[in-house]
Amino acid sequence: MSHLTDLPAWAALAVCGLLLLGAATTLIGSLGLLRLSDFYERLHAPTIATSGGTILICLASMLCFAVLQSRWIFHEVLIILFVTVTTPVTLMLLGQAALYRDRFEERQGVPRKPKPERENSP
Amino acid sequence: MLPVFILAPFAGSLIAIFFPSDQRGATAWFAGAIALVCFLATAGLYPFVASGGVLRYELDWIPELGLNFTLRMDGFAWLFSALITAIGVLVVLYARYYMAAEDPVPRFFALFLAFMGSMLGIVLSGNLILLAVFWELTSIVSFLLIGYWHHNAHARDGARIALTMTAMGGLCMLVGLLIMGRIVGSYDLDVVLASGDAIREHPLYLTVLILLLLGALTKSAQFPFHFWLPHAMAAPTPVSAYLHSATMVKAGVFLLVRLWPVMAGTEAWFWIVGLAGLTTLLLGAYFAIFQQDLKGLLAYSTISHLGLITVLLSLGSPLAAVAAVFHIVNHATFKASLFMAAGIIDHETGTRDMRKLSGLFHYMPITATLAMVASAAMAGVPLLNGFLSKEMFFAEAIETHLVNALDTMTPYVATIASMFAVTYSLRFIHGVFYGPMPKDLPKKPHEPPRWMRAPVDFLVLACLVVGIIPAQTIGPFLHTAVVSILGDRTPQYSLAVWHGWNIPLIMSFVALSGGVGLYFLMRSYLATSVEGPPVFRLLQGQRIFERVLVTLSWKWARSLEQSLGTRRLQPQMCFVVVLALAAGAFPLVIGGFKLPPLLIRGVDPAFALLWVIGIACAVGSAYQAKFHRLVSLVLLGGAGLVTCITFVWLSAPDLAVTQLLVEIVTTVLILLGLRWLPKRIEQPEDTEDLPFRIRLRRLRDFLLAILAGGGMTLIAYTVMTRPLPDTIASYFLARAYTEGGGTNVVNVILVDFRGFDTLGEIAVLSIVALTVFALLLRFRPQADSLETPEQQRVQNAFDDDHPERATGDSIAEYLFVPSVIMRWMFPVTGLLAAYLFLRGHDLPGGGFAAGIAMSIGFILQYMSGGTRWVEERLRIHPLRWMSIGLLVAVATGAGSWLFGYPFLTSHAQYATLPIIGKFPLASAILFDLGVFSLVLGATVLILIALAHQSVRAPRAHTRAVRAEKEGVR
Amino acid sequence: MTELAITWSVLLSQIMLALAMACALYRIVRGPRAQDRILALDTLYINAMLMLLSFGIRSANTIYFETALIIALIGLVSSIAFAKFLMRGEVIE
Amino acid sequence: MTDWLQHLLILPILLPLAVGAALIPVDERNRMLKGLFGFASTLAVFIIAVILMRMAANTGSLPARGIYQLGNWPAPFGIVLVLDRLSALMLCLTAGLALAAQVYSMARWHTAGHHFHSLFQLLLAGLNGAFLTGDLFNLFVFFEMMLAASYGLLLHGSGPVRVKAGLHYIAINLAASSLFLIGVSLIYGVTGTLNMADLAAKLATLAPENRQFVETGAAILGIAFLVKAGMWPLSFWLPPAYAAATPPVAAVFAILTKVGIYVIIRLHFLIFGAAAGASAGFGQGWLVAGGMLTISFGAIGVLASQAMGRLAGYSVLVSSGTLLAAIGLGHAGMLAGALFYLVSSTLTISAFFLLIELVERGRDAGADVLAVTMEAYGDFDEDEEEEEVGVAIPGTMAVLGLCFCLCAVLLSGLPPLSGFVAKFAILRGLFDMPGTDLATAMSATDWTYVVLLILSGLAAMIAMNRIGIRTFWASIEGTVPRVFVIEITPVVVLLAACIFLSLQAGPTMRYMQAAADDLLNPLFQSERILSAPRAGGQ
Amino acid sequence: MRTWFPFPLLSIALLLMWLLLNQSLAPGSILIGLFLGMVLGWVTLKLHPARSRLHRVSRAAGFALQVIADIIRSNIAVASIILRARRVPANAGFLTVGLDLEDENALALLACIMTATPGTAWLEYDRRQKILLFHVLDVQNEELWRGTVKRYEAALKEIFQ
Amino acid sequence: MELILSAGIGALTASGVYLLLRPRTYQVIIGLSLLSYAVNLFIFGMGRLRVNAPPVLDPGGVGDLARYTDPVPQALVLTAIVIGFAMTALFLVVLLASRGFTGTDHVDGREQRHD
Repeated sequence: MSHLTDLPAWAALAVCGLLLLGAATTLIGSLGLLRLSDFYERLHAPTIATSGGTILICLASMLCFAVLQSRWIFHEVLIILFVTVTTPVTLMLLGQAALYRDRFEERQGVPRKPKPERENSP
Repeated sequence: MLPVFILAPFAGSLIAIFFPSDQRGATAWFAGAIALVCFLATAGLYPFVASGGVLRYELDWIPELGLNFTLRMDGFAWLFSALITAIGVLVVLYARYYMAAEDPVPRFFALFLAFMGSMLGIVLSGNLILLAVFWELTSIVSFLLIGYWHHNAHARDGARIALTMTAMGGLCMLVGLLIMGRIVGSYDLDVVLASGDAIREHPLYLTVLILLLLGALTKSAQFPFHFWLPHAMAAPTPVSAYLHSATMVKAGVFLLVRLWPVMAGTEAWFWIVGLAGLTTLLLGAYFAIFQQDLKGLLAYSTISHLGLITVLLSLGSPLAAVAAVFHIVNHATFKASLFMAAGIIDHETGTRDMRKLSGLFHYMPITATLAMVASAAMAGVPLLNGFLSKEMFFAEAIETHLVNALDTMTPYVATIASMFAVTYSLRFIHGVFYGPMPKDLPKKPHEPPRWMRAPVDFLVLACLVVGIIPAQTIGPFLHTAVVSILGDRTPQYSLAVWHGWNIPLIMSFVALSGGVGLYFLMRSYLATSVEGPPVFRLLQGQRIFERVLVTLSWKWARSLEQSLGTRRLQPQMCFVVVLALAAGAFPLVIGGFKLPPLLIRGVDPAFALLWVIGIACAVGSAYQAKFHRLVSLVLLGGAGLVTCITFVWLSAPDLAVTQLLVEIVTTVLILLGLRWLPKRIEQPEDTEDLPFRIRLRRLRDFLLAILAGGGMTLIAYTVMTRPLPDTIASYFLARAYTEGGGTNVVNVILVDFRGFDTLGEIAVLSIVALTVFALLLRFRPQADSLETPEQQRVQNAFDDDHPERATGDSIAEYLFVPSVIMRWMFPVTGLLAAYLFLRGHDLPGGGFAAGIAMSIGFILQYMSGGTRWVEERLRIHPLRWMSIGLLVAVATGAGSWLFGYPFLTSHAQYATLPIIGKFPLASAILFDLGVFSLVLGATVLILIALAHQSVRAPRAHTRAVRAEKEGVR
Repeated sequence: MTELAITWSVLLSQIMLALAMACALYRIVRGPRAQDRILALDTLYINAMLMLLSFGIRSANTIYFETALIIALIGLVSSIAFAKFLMRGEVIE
Repeated sequence: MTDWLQHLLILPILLPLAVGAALIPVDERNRMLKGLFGFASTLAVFIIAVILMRMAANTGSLPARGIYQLGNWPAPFGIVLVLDRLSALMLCLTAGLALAAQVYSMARWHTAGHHFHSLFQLLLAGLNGAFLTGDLFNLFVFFEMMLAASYGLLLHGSGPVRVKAGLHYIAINLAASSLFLIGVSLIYGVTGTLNMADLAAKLATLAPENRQFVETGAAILGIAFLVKAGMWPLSFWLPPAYAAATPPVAAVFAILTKVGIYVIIRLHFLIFGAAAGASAGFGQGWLVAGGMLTISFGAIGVLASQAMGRLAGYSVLVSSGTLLAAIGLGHAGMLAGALFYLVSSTLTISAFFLLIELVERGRDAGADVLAVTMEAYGDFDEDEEEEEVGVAIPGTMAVLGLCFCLCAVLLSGLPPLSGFVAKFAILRGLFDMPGTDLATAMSATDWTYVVLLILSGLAAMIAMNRIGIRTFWASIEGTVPRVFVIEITPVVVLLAACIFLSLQAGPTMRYMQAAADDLLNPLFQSERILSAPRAGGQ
Repeated sequence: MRTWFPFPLLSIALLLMWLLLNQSLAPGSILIGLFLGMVLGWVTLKLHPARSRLHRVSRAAGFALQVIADIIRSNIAVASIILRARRVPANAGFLTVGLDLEDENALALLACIMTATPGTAWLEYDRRQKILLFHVLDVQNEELWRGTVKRYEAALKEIFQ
Repeated sequence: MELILSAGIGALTASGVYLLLRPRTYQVIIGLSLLSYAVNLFIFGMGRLRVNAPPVLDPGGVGDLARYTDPVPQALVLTAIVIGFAMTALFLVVLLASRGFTGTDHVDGREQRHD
């Protein structure tokens, strides 16, 4: 079984960099959940994690294993792909749910349903 | 020869059941024939017995436990069986006419024969336990006989009390006999009779004595257990004549006589038996005077006579024993005839109330005469058999056996009692047969049919003959019986009518004259008085007994059951937890458990942080579970996630995968269910207004929870910090690849080493799926959760009030993009499932994970498109998948039989195909395929069955409403 | 030298990820809207996946990869179900 | 070439499993067909069980084919099935009950819900597995299988009463199952083995600080089993659940509690037998106390219950208590009697459960019909028109009455039937203790046990008497219950079995004695298990 | 060919995925991949999702790069916003933009891209009026955002129709 | 490691047990799930904790406990997880049915005065 310390220095540094960067991005993204004030704003926060964080860490892992096993490792790509494809589903549904709620409760600052003007409270 | 006595009656009773109920005569003849056969057989055995021989018959039943079917007939047993069979014949003849046409006669005779059989069993059994067996049999059968007219409430009560008393006594007696058998070392009667000293010296003698007496005294209605007998008089008269005069009540004294040689003669015996006997003698006679019911009078007189016998036995002198046996016979004869006479009177006049009856001599002179003779015998008038045994009794009473108060009291009590006896006998005769003509009798009385009276004739004749020439008639039989009991202790005695002027004779005269006087004093009072003696009327044994019984067995039992038991879940759970804690702590506490050192080494901050989160999730979801169900579910997911990461961290990828998948499915499942739970107003309660009780209970639960958690922590930590013992795992690790043909040891264990577990596990899954399915077919949601959720209503309403929108547009829009993506996720999920499945044997994954993943793919489609949408396109047969999966798994396992290996023996090798190259070919993979198919089927079935409710419930609701409407109409 | 760097950076990044999870947890607990909680759950899953990846790097072992993959592909199903529940009042109609 | 008989041992598990699986997709409309298949398989299992029992009875304490190494892995590592007299006996008993219940159910009860026969077969498989397995964790799996099936069958027919009772039943048993897991894993954690025989062998040579954890694990396991066995105060769920279940199901449930008892007997004498060194006879006191409390509570309940169903449920408790205490007292002589009692009481109670519904049908006809054809709606639901409830055979009442009397006599342990023989055997075993002087040989506990035994019998008698009079005598001659022949036959057969037991008490007791002896020196058997050769000679 | 592979694109994608998962180009895995692609294709056919054909696949690569660049940029932007969210409250807002993209899959892809790029969140799309409502984290000038969306849409149109 | 994990197990158990003792069916089911997590971890822990020693052999390899963690508890946990899942599903449906029949989500099918 191979070990991390078998990595050559450059690779090691690169991996560490990517990893740290990715983790930091993710952390920031999750911080967004804390710091942003409104749900619609928070809706953006996780996307950082899903895009930036995921990509960076996957890169790190790819690089790491590629060097370790001295062959091209791609399957982290799948993770990136899946995450990018699946996250929107949840976010969209949540956004729409929130939107529906707000319209139902007629909160301010929420756009009415487009077009049919006369109704505004579903 | 002997088994005939038992077999014939029982076989007879079995046959008798099947007689058509209108065949009164035939049944009677049949029963009579059986009884007669038995009697003749008994008679035939006399010569042998008379010559001092003891007949034995032994058949193995449970030789290991020393319980054999041993029959044994000596003189005493012979005497008794003669009595039983002879009177049996007479009673059958009598009953033939007594029973009404509409009574279900076959049942009567069947029970009658059965009783005769068990009674014979008692007297013949040569094994203590066998005796107990037949003893209880008589109780049971007599219960059925007494309750023969069960539409009558008195019969029911009488039967119940009789059974309860006698059976209770019987059980006690059983224990007594067991101990006795242990003392002696055998249950065989001969052995027991041989070792009297051992028993009398034994420290447990008193226990045995009391237990046995409980049996005997209850059976033969001795004070204070006497009261069941009068109530048993609700039985048909033949039954009374047989059971309550001649046989069953005699069983008790029979036992006393049987064990007399080994038990009698001690201080305790004298006191207990004597006291009971004397009280019974006196009270029985006294009560008898005040009865208004003919049979009641007879019943009490029976009680008092049995008391007399008991007293005789208590004295412990051989001569007394002789008297006892003699009186047993005499009493049987005259009392049976009296019962029959009473029955005749009842039968012909329609009443048994002595206040109504009078002057019957005019109508039925013969019967009257017979009754008079019999009751004279009962009263102990000279030249009748009753007189002889009573003389012997008096003679024994004045003897001093032990110097104490009781012994000195005996003669006086005896005299008074027999004075009472004279009184009630006189009353029986005078009150019923003489005096003014009876008025308002239910029937016009007249002589009974010829053959109905015949038994009475016979018995009364017997009384006379025995009374006049005892030595020539009863003498020899009595002698054989006495010898068989007393052996060489047999005393000299003479059965003569005239012993010259002696104290007993004087006592008799006193008793006679006193009795007559007493009767004429009380006559006017008795003619009108109510049932029962003046003072004691108030305290009636049966009432007290009933009340006690009801209190004990009903009131207290119910309240106890309420207090000791509970029907609520929480206390039960509480008990489980508490007991588990106790059980877990107990060995550690007594074993002196010492805490292992806390070692912080190798604590990974990230891991620690992870578990901080995990713990927060767990506690949070516990805290929120009541009012924020959704949140608690989310937090549960969080906890599961942390668990999953932990598995990965501690090198269990398989577990992580499975845990994750299962958790996802569980979440979806609970969400599906959440829709059917009642809406809970989300208000975190303030703890001020809670009653103290509730707060206390919560505190208790909280403490319990803390204890449980702490205990788990302690045990887990201690064990985990100890070195791993040499486990079976090393074997698996060594052979997983070489023999199991897979590198993923966990999976090899699952499908090969311990494949049987997996088989059972998937069976469980399928069972649960079936249950869920079957239960949901009957699912009836509450009205409040029936209508569609308000989101949908609002959204659909929105569609409806917009002309340009069709219903369901909103949802279509909402789900437009997501459903596209979800649809594309389906094949990908399938691919993932295939991937997990194929690599399972070598790398984390396997059939189970694959199955769940695939089912998630299906569920995704359901979520995106809705039930109808999916099922228009895909026909899913989860039931088939399950069935096939299970069958495949079993078949794979059974395949190894062909090669002569046990079930589930796997075969693994790497086959090589031209293009594809090397790939694993283990039979375990086939097994895994079965797992896959089953898991897929089961999971999909469960989820879909639940999802279908949303479609079905409203429809069902409307249907139900319609049905109700029609019901109203 | 590199070894030290690696160990520490991996550890650091894992701690950061754990903190990220903590943030998500906070949001789950605090709400205020149900949507917030679900969103946070989603984030929690993503963070967990990244945590697994980082762990894979740390232990230089590709065997943990599938777990991450599964989270990436169908870990979100539960949050989808939640979202659907919030929006339509039931998961499957 | 291959000795097919060697696979006989596993058939009692596999056959019902396969049949149950095969029956799943069959449409509910042809239930009768399903029923027939189920009946066939049950019958086959019964025959096999009888053969196995003869094998066990004839050949030594452990018959030649009595060990089955699944997957051909040797004993401590793989899972083994072990056949000895006791397990063979339990197999026979189970199959017998199942046969009766199956026939009974085919009259009408299997129409009350879906997949009755599949669940029934799977329950059978689970039971047999639990009886046969020699592996601790495998035991758990089969326990769960059995329990899951029992949940399904208890809820069969649905309806508020059953569901409410089922909720409690399931909740309690789920908690118990997690206890089971904790116990097993703890034992594994310190001994490193799951095989019972191996465990027994290892325990003797275990360091004390580890042994106390084995004991902890065993104790926790014990609680799990005692919940199943229905020891007070873990037994409150039992009477309602059993009373609520449909008659055939309840009849089979009579054996479920006995499974708990069986396992306790097994483990108690195997692990904490005489050879267990310091921890020999661990937990006996608890068993005795619990058992006696259970007897008392059961007897009280028997007295206090108006409905026959509850009465039967409580008498289940009484029998459990009697057995538990008998095990706990642990006199060698009593064990055989206890086993006899186990068989007899199980047969009786299940017969009684079957009888109850027939009897009560006469009193309130229609109530049960309602229970059967609880109006059910659903996509997959076919029309269930409610059929004639049996036919009024002349003398039905008489037959029912006779059966009831027999049940009463058996339950209250009155002579001459097997109930009495069993109690007599137990008492005799108790009294025949070594020690010349009985007075000193028997402790106060023993005497208490005797008293309780007698009193419980008395309570049963009084209660049965009361209810019987109310049902058969006091009731106005109303509608004679309409009963199918195939409904009354099982009852009669079961009771006949009891009578047979009483008549053949001698040979039976011999068998029980032998079984008890097996239990009392288990290590011999353990060696046989651990040293059994693999098939194919490798 | 159609009968065997109702969705060639899908099947190819699945094959690629399979190879990626197994990290091998061994003929065995290729065969299995093809087989799986075929079978899953059939099953998916039963759900009959909307098909769509690709023209000008060449443009895809460029588009992808462009998207990635945007993603990185917006990542940084949003990160900075979050970090100074305390001091400068983000001025978020809803925007609407008309789309005339027909193809469902293309729309789905667009949605994915927009959601994947932090700062923009696809909210709802009214199919009748073809109006997309989306939310952005900071609206310094709305037109820029609309422009971006339009740009994506154009590219997708080119690829899909 | 051991310390943290056992603490976690304890916490899970405590919350689970507390919920088991609550009157609402939903609480009970959540409690059962939590408890099953705890139990699974406990079983798993009985095989002792090893970081990065998954029981996956190198092809052709013959493993030993020195290099690989104990696989048996993992197998047991897998079985336990499956059964736990099944039971959760069953219990869920039963509680739904009970709620449907009795109208309340109280475990006893009827509201106590104050719980």
